[in-house]
Amino acid sequence: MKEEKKKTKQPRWSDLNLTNEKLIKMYHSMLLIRRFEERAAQEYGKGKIGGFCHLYIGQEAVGVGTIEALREDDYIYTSYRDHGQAIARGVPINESMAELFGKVTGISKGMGGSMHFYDIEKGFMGGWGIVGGHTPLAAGTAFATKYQGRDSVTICFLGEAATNQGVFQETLNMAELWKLPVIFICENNGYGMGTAISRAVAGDNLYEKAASYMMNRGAVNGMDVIEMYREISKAITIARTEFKPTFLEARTYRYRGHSMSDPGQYRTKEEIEEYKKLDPIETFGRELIEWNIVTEADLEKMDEEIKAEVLKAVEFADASPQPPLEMLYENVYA
Amino acid sequence: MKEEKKKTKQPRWSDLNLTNEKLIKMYHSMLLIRRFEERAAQEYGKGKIGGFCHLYIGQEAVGVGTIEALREDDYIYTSYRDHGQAIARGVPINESMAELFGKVTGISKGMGGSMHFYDIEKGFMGGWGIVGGHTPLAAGTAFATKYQGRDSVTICFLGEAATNQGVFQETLNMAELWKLPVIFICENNGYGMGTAISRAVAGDNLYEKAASYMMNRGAVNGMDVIEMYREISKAITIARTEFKPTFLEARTYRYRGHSMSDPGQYRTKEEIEEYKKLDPIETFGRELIEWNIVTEADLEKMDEEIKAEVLKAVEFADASPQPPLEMLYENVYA
Amino acid sequence: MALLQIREALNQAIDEEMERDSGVFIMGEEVAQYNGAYKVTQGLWKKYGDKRVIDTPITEAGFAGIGIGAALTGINVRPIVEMMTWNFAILAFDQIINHAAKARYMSAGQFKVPIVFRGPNGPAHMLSAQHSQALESMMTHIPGLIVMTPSTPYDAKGMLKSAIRDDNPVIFMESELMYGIKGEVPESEYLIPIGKGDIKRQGTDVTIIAWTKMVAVALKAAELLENDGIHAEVIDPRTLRPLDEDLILESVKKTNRVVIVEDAWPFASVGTEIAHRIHTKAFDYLDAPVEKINSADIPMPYAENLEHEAMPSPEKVVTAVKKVLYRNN
Amino acid sequence: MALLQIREALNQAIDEEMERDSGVFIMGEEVAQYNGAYKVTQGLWKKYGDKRVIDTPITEAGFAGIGIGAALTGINVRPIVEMMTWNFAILAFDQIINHAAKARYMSAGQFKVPIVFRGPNGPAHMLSAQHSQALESMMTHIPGLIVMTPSTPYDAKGMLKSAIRDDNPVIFMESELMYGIKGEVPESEYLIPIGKGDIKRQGTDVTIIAWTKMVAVALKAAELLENDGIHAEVIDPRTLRPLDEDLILESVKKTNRVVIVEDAWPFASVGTEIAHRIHTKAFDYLDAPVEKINSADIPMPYAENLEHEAMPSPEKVVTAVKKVLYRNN
Ligand SMILES: Cc1ncc(C[n+]2csc(CCOP(=O)(O)OP(=O)(O)O)c2C)c(N)n1
Ligand SMILES: Cc1ncc(C[n+]2csc(CCOP(=O)(O)OP(=O)(O)O)c2C)c(N)n1
Ligand SMILES: [Mg+2]
Ligand SMILES: [Mg+2]
Repeated sequence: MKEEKKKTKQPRWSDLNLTNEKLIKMYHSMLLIRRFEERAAQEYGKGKIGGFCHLYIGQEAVGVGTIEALREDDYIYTSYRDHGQAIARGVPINESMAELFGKVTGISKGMGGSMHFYDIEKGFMGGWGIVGGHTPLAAGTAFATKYQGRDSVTICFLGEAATNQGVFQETLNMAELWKLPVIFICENNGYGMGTAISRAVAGDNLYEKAASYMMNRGAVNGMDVIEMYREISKAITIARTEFKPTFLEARTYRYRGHSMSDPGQYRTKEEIEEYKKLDPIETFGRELIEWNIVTEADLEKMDEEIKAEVLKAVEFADASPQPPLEMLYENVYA
Repeated sequence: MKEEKKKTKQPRWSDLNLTNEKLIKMYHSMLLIRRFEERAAQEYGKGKIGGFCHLYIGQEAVGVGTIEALREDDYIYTSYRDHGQAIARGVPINESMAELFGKVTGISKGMGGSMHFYDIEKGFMGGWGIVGGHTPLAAGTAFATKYQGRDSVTICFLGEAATNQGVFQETLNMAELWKLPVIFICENNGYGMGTAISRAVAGDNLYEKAASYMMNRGAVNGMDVIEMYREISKAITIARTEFKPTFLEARTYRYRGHSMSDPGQYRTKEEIEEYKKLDPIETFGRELIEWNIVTEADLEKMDEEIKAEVLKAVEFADASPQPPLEMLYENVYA
Repeated sequence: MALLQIREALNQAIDEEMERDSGVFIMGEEVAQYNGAYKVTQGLWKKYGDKRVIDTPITEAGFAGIGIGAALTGINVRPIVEMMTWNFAILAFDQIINHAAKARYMSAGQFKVPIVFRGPNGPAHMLSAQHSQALESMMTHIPGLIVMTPSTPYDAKGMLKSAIRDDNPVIFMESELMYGIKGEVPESEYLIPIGKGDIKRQGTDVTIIAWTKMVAVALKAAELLENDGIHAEVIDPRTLRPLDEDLILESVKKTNRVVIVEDAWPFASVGTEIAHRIHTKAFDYLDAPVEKINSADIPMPYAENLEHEAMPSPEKVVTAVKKVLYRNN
Repeated sequence: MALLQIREALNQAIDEEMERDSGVFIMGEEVAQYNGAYKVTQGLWKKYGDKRVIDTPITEAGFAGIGIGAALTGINVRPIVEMMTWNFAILAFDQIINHAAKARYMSAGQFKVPIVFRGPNGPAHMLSAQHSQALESMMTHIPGLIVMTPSTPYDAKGMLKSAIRDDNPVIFMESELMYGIKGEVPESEYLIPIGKGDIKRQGTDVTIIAWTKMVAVALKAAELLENDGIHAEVIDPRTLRPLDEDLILESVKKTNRVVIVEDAWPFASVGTEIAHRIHTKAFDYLDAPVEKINSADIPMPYAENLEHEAMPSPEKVVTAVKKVLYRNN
C-alpha cells in the first residue's frame, strides 16, 4: 500500500476536496467515539449506566465518513446503536455521558438513555429502539424537507438485520416512487444480535434489496472513512439535486457484543482479530502519518486529550442531578 | 394463430399431458366461475348479497390454470377476491352462493361471506381480507407440510398491490431462507382498487420483487389458462421435489370494478375492451374448437347447463335458512 | 347554516385547514384520484394537486411512519393520514404506539408530533370479522395519543379542525355508516376543543353515554323511554382521551343512574373505563351499578341476522335503562 | 420438588411438551443457537436441532403469520412463537388480531389455531419508553384470544403446558425481571388449567388482585399491612382472558374491599375491567370503591428515579389499601 502511494504521489482522497483540517477532524471524531464508548463500557460495568447499551466500536468510519459529508441543515436518523453518530454530529460528550447516566443534563434530559439520543437543533433525530421502525420516519423527514422546498438530505442508518423488516421494504418503495431525498446506510456488521447475516437474509448481496425498486444502490467498505465519505458524497449530490434516494451497504464489523449483556459465543476470537486488523481508526491514522498530515506524536497527544475529556464527561455526568420528579408527567403531550 | 397451428399439427399443450377431458374441465371451470359471478353481481344488485363483493371476472385463467395443476393434498390461500379459486377447487356453487347470501348452508356457514370462503377438506384455506396478510399464513402451511414430512405444495394468490405490503417481503425472505414449498402467484390485474400499478410500485418488473432473495421467479400470461398451467407445473415440481419457493407474476385484468361499489373512473372503456379481446374463456374455447376437441354446439350446451346450475344455486341459497342465533357465540374458541 | 353530510363536514374541515396552512397535507390509500374510498376527500386532489393530496401504496405501516417522520421534522408540516379503515391501521400500530406516541416524551420535549390519523372505525354492514372492529379502546390505552370520535356533522368539522391544529398525534375515528348522515353546520369558522364532551339530550332520570354511531342509538332509546315517562340524558364525550370526566360526573350526580353504549367489544373497553371512573368517583351518587351495552364479545359474523343480534340497539339500551331504574317493563 | 427459576420452569414446560408431541416446535429471534435472549430456550436447540428450534429473522409480523399458518394447517403442528419482548409483538398485531383470533370464527369452526405467542411483557429496568410496555390490556380486548400471565415458577410451568396443548391462540406474557425468580416445582407432570386463578395469600380484610410481577408487590404490601393488623388476601387471576370471575367475587364478598395492582397503564386496562366487574357484580358487597394502582400514565422514562416513581410499589399499595379501609395511617 505504501508503495502504491509513493508511486501515485497523491493521496487517494485528492479528488475529494478534503482539507488537512477536515481529515484530522474525521480522525478525531472516530477516536472520540471510540474512547467515549470504551469508558461507557467501564461505567456500565460499575452500574452507572442502566438498561441496554449498544456500542459502536469498530463501526466508527461509517458514522463519521457519512456525517462529515453532511450540511448543517441535513438530518440523521439511526437505531438504538446511536452514540457514535450523535458524537460525530457534534453532540457534546458531556451531554452524551450524562444521558447514559440518566441525568437531567443529558441530551435527552435522561428520558431516553443510551438508545434514544436526540439533538434536534443539530438535525440529530435519534436514537430509535424498534428494529427497522425508524426507517419510514427518515423517509418522512425527507418528504417534509422536499415538501417545504428545501434541499436538505436525510440520512438513515440501519443494521443489516433491520433490512428484513417489512416496513423498511415499504419505505424503500415509497422513497423511490415519490423521489425522496433520503439515503439509507445499512451498517452491515455481519450480525443481528447473535444471528449471522447468512442465517437471516436470503440472497448474496444485501444492497440488492433495493434492486426491484430500481433504486440507486451499492456497497462500500465501511471500515474506511474515506471510502464512506466518497460514496456518501455521491449519494448526497443525487439526493440534493435530483431528490432521489440511495441504498448503500456499508460493510463493517462490531468488535463488542451486541449489547453489554451479550457473551458473544456466536463468533470466534479469530474472526474479531481479523477485523481488528482493518481497524478504521488505526489504518486511517497510519495513512495520515504517511502523508505527513500528522505525526505519531500528534495522534498520541490527541488521544491523551480525548481521554481526559472523556474523564471529565464522566465527572460531569456523575455530578449532574437526576431529572426532578415533576418531569415524570411533562412532555407526554405538547 | 390458426395458420401456425395447422403448420405445427400439434396443439401447443401437447407437451403437458393434458387429456381432452381435462382440457374441457378447465374450460368448464372458467365458465362456471364466470356465470356464477355474473349472477352474483345481479343478486348483489337485488340486495341479496351484502358487504363487499369482489369479482374475479377476467382473471379466471389464473385460478383455473393453477388449481388444475394441483394435487388433492395441496393447499390454496387467497385474498378477499376468492370465489374463483374456490370454485376452481371444487367448492360447490350451491354452498358458494349460499355463503354470499349469508346462509347457514354456505361454505363458511354464513359467518364469512364473500371475502371468507373456506373449505378446509379440499385444502382451500380461504379467503382473507387484509391485503397481504394471508401471505405468511401460506408460508406457514408450507412450513407445516414440510415439517410433517409431506410433499404437499401451498399456493398463495395475491394482488399486485399486495406485494408492497411489508409482511409479504418478510415472508419471501423466510420462504427462501427456509426453503418452503410455497408458490406465490401474483395476480397482476393492473390495479389495486383505483390505483394503477405504476403509481403504487416502484420498478418495472413486478416479479423482480423476489430477485434480491434469489428466489425462482418469472412472469406468465395470466389470460391464458394453458400458459398458467405450464408455468405453475414447473414451479410445483420445484416445490414438491426441492422444497423451493417460486414467485410468479400472472399478468391479467379484471373487467369489473374493484368491488361492487366501484364506479371505475380510473380507467377507460377502451382499455377494458382491449383486454376483453384476450378473454381467457373465449380464446380457449376457440382453440378447443379448432383442435376439434369440442364443437361450438357443445360449448353452447355447456353454457346453458351451467347457467341452469347457477340459477339452481340461487334458489338453493334463497331457500336456505340464516344461521341460528345460537351460532353467534359458537366457534369463538375451540 | 348549511345541511351537510358528515363526509362533507369532514371534507370542509380538511379543505379549510389546507387553505389556512400550507403545511397541512393528506395522504392515504385512494385519497387523491379516487376521491377517497368513502369520498371524504372528494375534490381535494383536483384543488390541491399531487403535492398535498397523496395516494399511497397499500402499506399502512410505511406511510403512517412517513407521516410521523414528516411531522417530527418541525418545519411546519402537518400530515393527515387517512386509514381506509381502522382495521387496517393495526398494521401501523407499531408506528403509532411505539413512535408517534413516544417521540415527544423520549426526546424530553424536543419533538412535537402534529399528525392526525383518521378513518372509519367499528362495524359497518355485513363486512364480517376482519373489517368490523371498533378499536378505540386499544388506542385510548396509550399515553401520548389523543382519541376523538365525532357523532354529528357539526362535531365532525369542529373537532377535525382542532385535531389538525393540535401538536400531538390525534386518533380520529369516524364510521362508514355515518358518512351520509346530515346535520347543520355553520358557515363561519368554529372549533370544538379537544377534551370537551357534549350533552346531546337533556334529561333527569338516567345518563346514557355514547359516541360516534352509538349516539344515534342512545337518542333513539331516549325517545322510546320518553314513552314510559323516563327522561334520559345523552352524553357524548366526543374526545375519549382525554376524557371529559367533569361533564360525565355532573350528569351522573344528577341522574344517579348510567348506561353506556359502545359498538366496541366489552373487555377492557373505553366503556369499562368510563364506568370505572363513575363507580369510583361518583360511588355515593349511584343508585345502581353502571350498565354497559357492547357489541357482542365475538369476531363479527357476516350473516345479517347475526350481525344485527351482535350490535347494540335502542331496544337493548331501553332494557338496560330499565334495569338501572329497577323497572320491570 | 426442585427449586427452579421461572426461566427454567418455562424451559421444562417447552421441553416436556416437545418430548411429548412431535408437532410442537418453537421459533423466534435468537431462540436456537443463542439459547434465547433471556435463556428460556436454553439447550433446546442442542437437543432438538434446527427443525424444531428455529431462529427467525427480525420480522415479527412475518414469523407470527408463518406460525399461524402452520397451526391452521391442521396436521398436528403446534407452534410456540417467542416474541423477544411484547413491545416488538406490536408489529405482529395484525397477524394476531386479524388472523389468529378470527380464523376459527370466520371459517365457522373449520380451523383450529393451536399456537402460543410468548415472551416478556411490561417494564423491566431502565429500558425507556419503547421497551417498557405492559400490553395485556390490548390483547384481552380481543375475542378469540386467550391471555395468560404467570407469576411463579410453579404456575409458569403448569400454565405454559396447558397453553401449548390448547387449540386456541394463547398470548403468554412473562416478565424480564422475573425470569430469575425461584420457586418450587414438582418433578411429576401437572397442568394448570386455563381460566383458573389462584389465591396467593389468604386474608380477610381486603382483596389485593395482581398478576405477573405485581404479585410480588402485592405480597410485599400484604406483609407490610400485617404490621398494622390488616389481613390482606392476594388473588392472582393467572389467566386474564377468560377471567376467573368467581374466584375474585368470592374473595370480594368476604373482604368487601379491593385494590388492584398492575404495571400496565390505567386507561381501559385489565385492572379497569376487573374493577368494573366487581363494581357491577358485587356492588352490594363493596364498602368502598375499588382502588387501582397502575404504572403511571406516561411513556416510561429512562432515568432510574423517574422509572421507580412511575411503577407500582408495595408502599403505594399499602396507601391504597388504607384508603379503601378508610384508615388515615
Ligand atoms: C422490532 C424489534 N425486534 C427485536 C428487537 C431486539 N433487537 C434489538 S437490536 C436487534 C438486532 C438488530 O441487528 P441489526 O439490524 O443488524 O443491527 P445491529 O444491532 O447489528 O447494529 C434485535 C433483535 C427490537 N429492538 N425491535
Ligand atoms: C391492509 C389493508 N389495507 C387496505 C385494504 C382495502 N383494500 C382491499 S382490496 C384493496 C386493493 C388491493 O389490490 P390488489 O392487491 O392489486 O388486489 P386486487 O383487488 O386487484 O385483486 C384495498 C386497498 C385492505 N383490505 N387491507
Ligand atoms: Mg448487524
Ligand atoms: Mg390488483
